[in-house]
Amino acid sequence: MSDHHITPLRTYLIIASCLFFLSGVTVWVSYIDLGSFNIVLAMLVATVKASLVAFFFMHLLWDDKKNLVLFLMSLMFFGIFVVITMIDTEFRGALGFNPETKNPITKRASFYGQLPLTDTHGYPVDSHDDIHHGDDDHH
Amino acid sequence: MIENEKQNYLTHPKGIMSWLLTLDHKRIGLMYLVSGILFFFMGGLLALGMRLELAAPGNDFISNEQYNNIYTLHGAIMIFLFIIPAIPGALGNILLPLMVGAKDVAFPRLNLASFYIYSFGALFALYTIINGGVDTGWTFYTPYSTQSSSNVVPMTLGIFIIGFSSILTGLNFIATVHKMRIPGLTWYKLPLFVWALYGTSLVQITATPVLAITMVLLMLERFLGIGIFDPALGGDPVLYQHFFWFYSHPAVYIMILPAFGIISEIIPVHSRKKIWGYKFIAYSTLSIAFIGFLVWGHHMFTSGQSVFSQIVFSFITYFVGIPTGVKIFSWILTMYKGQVSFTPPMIYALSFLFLFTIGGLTGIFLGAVALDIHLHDTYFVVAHFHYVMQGGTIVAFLGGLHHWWPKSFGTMYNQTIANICAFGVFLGFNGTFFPQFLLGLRGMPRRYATYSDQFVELHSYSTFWSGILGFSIFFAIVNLFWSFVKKNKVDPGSNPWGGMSLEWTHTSSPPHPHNFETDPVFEHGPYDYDKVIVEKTYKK
Amino acid sequence: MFDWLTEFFFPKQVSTFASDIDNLFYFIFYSSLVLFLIVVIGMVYLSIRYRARKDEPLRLTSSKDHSNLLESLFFIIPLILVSITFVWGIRSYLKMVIVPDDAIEIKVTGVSWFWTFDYPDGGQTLNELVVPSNTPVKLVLSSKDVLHSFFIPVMRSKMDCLPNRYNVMWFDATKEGVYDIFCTEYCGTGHSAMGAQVIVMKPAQYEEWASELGADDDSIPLDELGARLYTQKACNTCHTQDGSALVGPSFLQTSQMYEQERVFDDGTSTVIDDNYVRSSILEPQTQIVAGYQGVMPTYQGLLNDRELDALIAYIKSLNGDSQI
Amino acid sequence: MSHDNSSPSFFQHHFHDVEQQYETSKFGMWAFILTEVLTFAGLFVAYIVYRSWYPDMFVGVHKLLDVNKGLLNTVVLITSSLTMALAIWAIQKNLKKLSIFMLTATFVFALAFLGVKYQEYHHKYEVGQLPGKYYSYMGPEVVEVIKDQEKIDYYTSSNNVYFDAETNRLYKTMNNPHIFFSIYFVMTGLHGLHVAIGMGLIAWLIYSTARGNIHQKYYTPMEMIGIFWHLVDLIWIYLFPLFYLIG
Ligand code: HEA
Ligand code: HEA
Ligand code: HEC
Ligand code: CUA
Ligand SMILES: [Cu+2]
Repeated sequence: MSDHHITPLRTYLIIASCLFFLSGVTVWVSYIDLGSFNIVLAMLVATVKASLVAFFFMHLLWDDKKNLVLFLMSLMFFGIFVVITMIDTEFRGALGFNPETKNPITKRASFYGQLPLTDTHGYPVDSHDDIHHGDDDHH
Repeated sequence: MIENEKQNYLTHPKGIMSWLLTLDHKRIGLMYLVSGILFFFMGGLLALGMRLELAAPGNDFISNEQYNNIYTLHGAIMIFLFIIPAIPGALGNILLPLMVGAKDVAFPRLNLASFYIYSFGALFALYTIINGGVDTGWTFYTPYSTQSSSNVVPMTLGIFIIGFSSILTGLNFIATVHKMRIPGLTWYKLPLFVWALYGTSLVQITATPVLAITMVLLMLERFLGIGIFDPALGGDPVLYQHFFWFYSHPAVYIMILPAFGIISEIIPVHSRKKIWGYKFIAYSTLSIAFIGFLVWGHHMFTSGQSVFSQIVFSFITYFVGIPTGVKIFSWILTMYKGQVSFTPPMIYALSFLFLFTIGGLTGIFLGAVALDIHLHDTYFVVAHFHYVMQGGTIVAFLGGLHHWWPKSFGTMYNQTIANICAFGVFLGFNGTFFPQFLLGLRGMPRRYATYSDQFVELHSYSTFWSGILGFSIFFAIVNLFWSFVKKNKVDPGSNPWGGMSLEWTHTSSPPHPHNFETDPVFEHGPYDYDKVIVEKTYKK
Repeated sequence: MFDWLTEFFFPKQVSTFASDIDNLFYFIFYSSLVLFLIVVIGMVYLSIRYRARKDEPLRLTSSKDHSNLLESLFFIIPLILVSITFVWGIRSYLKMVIVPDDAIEIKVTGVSWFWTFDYPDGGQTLNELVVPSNTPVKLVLSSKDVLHSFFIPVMRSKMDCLPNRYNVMWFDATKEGVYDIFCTEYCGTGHSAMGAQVIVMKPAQYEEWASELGADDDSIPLDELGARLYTQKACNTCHTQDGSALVGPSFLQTSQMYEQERVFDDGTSTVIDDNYVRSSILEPQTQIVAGYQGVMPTYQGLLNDRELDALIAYIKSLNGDSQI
Repeated sequence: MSHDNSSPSFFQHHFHDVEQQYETSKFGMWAFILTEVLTFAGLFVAYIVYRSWYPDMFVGVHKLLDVNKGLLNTVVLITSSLTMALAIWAIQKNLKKLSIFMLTATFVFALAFLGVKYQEYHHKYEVGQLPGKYYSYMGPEVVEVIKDQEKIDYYTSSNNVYFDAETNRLYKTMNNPHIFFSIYFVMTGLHGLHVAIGMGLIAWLIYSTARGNIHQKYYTPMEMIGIFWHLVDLIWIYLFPLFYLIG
């Protein structure tokens, strides 16, 4: 098996440093508010990282291309699954068809009504009032 | 003759352990065949029980609960224990390496493991039966399946486990087709059964993992109430249906593609004619496998999914019909200027063409969303899927067994009885399931233990014929195995139908433990009936 | 020309879009029939025409294995047929989903194993959907427990009822009459008994009916009213009057066991009396009779006091010799 | 097809030659990777669908996860991926000792990963941030007490609030934070299971390499397990931002 491609040590080290660097970048970027662009960026960086792992650590770059095809196929079927499912989940009650079908009747699962309004240390939730917490879906 | 003394895989090596630990694909295939047929009989008996109950309205024979358990077990056994694992597992295992000229599949140990995983999963299914059954329908729709007090967990666990066996078989076959072909046997020289198994395996490895994760989520829903599928906990039952059908629609092509492959072998061999449109058939296999992944939502036309997806799914559904049609027409044209003999395999193949065309075309009715809203979950659907599964897959499977029986086991069955049984299956089948189309159109819902009087006539008609169907299938299979008892051995070199692929021309019947005594050399394509005459050799 | 066929294949056409759907069916049916005949005739003809004669020697056969003309026909003809089917199917489908603005709205709720209907002006019926003819009716469907599916064959329409979500269907009935409703999504033991009826009335008659809805009829004696409620409120899907156990214990047994101990699945027990029966109907989950499952839905809000009394009286009356 | 007796001990006789055996194993491994990706695909679909249904809840609840621990685990896993790759490199160069060392390092990093994961899980268990109906955390991050009358009027018109008659206060909770934790636990749990399986395989590799069953001429198992291990890393690369970072 000595005729197999042997990746030089340097390559591995460079790729690993890139991965560390990019991990830092995503964390850093996540603290900047870019709106919905945050997730796009995070996924972009993750995809770059994933490609580095696949091509270099997993040797796809030098392997038989059939293996690459198998890997890309898995991503394609994943894509099909997501996209076609979302054609339903995103468009219920949309396009002017029966808007009452869009949302669940009650959004909150019923068991929340039975939960005590205390945090796990037994303090009533009110006592945390002074702590700042982010506002979400109103205005 | 000394030839009779030749080693074959059935007798060599000997001893029970040599079977239990065998890595030989042919022995594993035989074990799949036997267990598959046992499950088929079990499912079939349950079906007859169901038909008996439905012969007349009212609860005269079994109670509602029993009926619900029976139809669920019937569906689950037939699908998850018989046609998905056992048909590729049996015929595929026995024939694939022979057809590509390999000594075994790529990963023999994995192959044995896959059989044991299947058996292990089947134990859970048997446990379910002994422990009182399960009553959710084979689709396990939430939230009923998260609430039902029947054995949902053992059954889904069994299905989860069997899923792995199916994945491993698929993986093995793909690697075998890609890497184990002998030199000269290029893609376009492969027998079409190999193409069909290749397409099947692709679907198996891509779709089955999603079934596995769906079953895991369903079990977690029961244990932890994770709230992904259960509306009481904020989940969405329609999402479950997406998950389930993302597997289960492609799974219907796991069931039918091997059958297509079998027909593509039987028709040219028994018509002694080059197959019509080789490349079209080969590529339509792949395109069916692919398009099959895009249409799952046609099972959900009344579920309340978005109007947009209704339209998309309806649109794509029709396109499965086109490559399938290409195959059907090509098979028929194959007989043109051939030399057709009406042997048992050929009779099964012709009745496949008849029945599957009905089944497939009624699939197009169901794909039309406006019409499916009326037909969904009625007996029209039941009739449709029995026409494709029983009339398509099972009939082709029986044909395949008759075709390769002398090859695989070195014995010949009584051909007259085989022909009579083949006619019995054809008539019994139509008699049982054709009335169900009418029942469905007139509004008879499925999964009903009792029904109103307006449907009596058609139901009792259907029950009557199902008995004939059952007898015919039973005797067709008994007739095959009887050849062992009768020791009706064929000559080791025999090639009774004059087949041209490697399994007929280069190895003995039954094959040598290592498949080929000498390394096979590729000489002619599997369908070159216009170039070479291969004698029909059948002695004794 | 299709008249006799309609009777043969389908139940009556009662909604405005029913004939549309039936025609779509006939279109697919006849095109499929042609394709099917091509397949079968081709197959029979070729296999007989080219059969191997007795004792005919094996020979090399023709190498013909393609024909550009035929192959393109394999694609083009089905493509044309499915395109027509698609356009037709979607047009009919849109008719089925676009609800006219002036439709009256009725809420349908599936409960294991009966249906309740809430009308726009208040009032509720059980297992009996009453609608005016020639008026669009919009149904807003949901379920209390598991999936059900609301199927009216004569309207050619069907829709699943999901817990915690609304689905919508509509129809415009063209003929007065009484027609079947089925549940077509498997929902447990009583699935096949989860039937109901749709009663289509002339609009004027409907108005009259709707205005009387909810008004009590005090004239009927209690046990008679109870006997009527027994079927109206779907008790009969689970309880018999003849002593045989269905999903729940037979009312005959309950009646015979009055003043006796009833044992529950948690080991406790109670004497059967009017209070017990009343709470069994309103809070069935609190005490579950040993040997049965707690699947009875609560009737809280579905029965008024007089109706409750009526049911109790009726159950008691089943035991013919209760005077002892 | 040669039947000569000189064929090496690892050679399986149904193959033509060693090269075919190697290529076949690798191809089989990639087919297996495909099934792995599709197994996780189901969970990613659940994630995506619920995230798009409850965007605010996801954004709000993800703050309950500890970014530092997540980042630490990311670093640990990337390092282990590197050491795994180096182990293969070393065996290719016939540096057996180095290879065993690298494998051991991989094993230790994997253990560290699970250690950190255990801490995270344990903390969530303590505070009740559990999946499904076992969820019981009602801390200030998910519950807001509203006293401002104007806001009370505004919120009573929506349905993710409820009124506690005893304290006469209106509470607003995020919609179904338990679903976030269900998905979180199932995905990281399945991933953790893969790490654990990987550790078992790596332990076996260490043993076989030390025994000399895996060597410069035959390291297929090491390469296959390496691919598996990198996949584990690859999935974490997505899990980390999806759960810990998105804001
Ligand atoms: C072997 C299994 C198998 C196969 C091969 C098929 C094949 C097809 N099926 Fe079927 N189906 C099932 C098994 C199968 N099905 C099962 C088990 C169910 C029910 C599950 C449950 O709910 O329990 C089901 C249910 C089902 C439904 C849902 C019905 C409902 O619940 O409301 C639909 C809807 O579109 C459908 C469509 C199709 C179509 C379009 C094809 C196509 O692939 C058919 C293609 C074939 C042809 C079209 C015939 C040959 C072609 C020609 C002669 C050429 C001319 C063609 C045209 C003009 C188009 N099937
Ligand atoms: C491969 C798949 C397969 C096969 C082969 C069959 C075969 C048969 N099926 Fe099945 N069926 C399903 C898959 C299959 N079915 C599925 C998936 C469902 C849906 C379940 C659900 O809704 O969840 C279903 C549902 C289903 C129903 C609808 C139930 C309902 O909705 O209420 C009915 C009703 O008639 C039925 C009947 C039959 C009959 C009579 C046969 C016959 O063809 C069987 C013939 C075979 C034998 C009889 C066995 C061999 C004979 C013997 C062992 C000897 C003993 C017998 C005699 C001597 C007479 N099936
Ligand atoms: C879905 C099925 C179902 C329906 C519909 C149903 N029941 Fe029941 N009922 C049950 C079951 C199951 C039990 C036994 C378990 C229990 O006690 O909850 C039961 C128990 C009872 C009991 C106690 C009987 C005893 O002997 O202890 C009474 C009384 C009763 N039901 C009355 C009614 C009435 C009145 C109606 C209709 C208005 C009705 N039920 C509708 C299923 C049903
Ligand atoms: Cu309700 Cu079936
Ligand atoms: Cu389908």
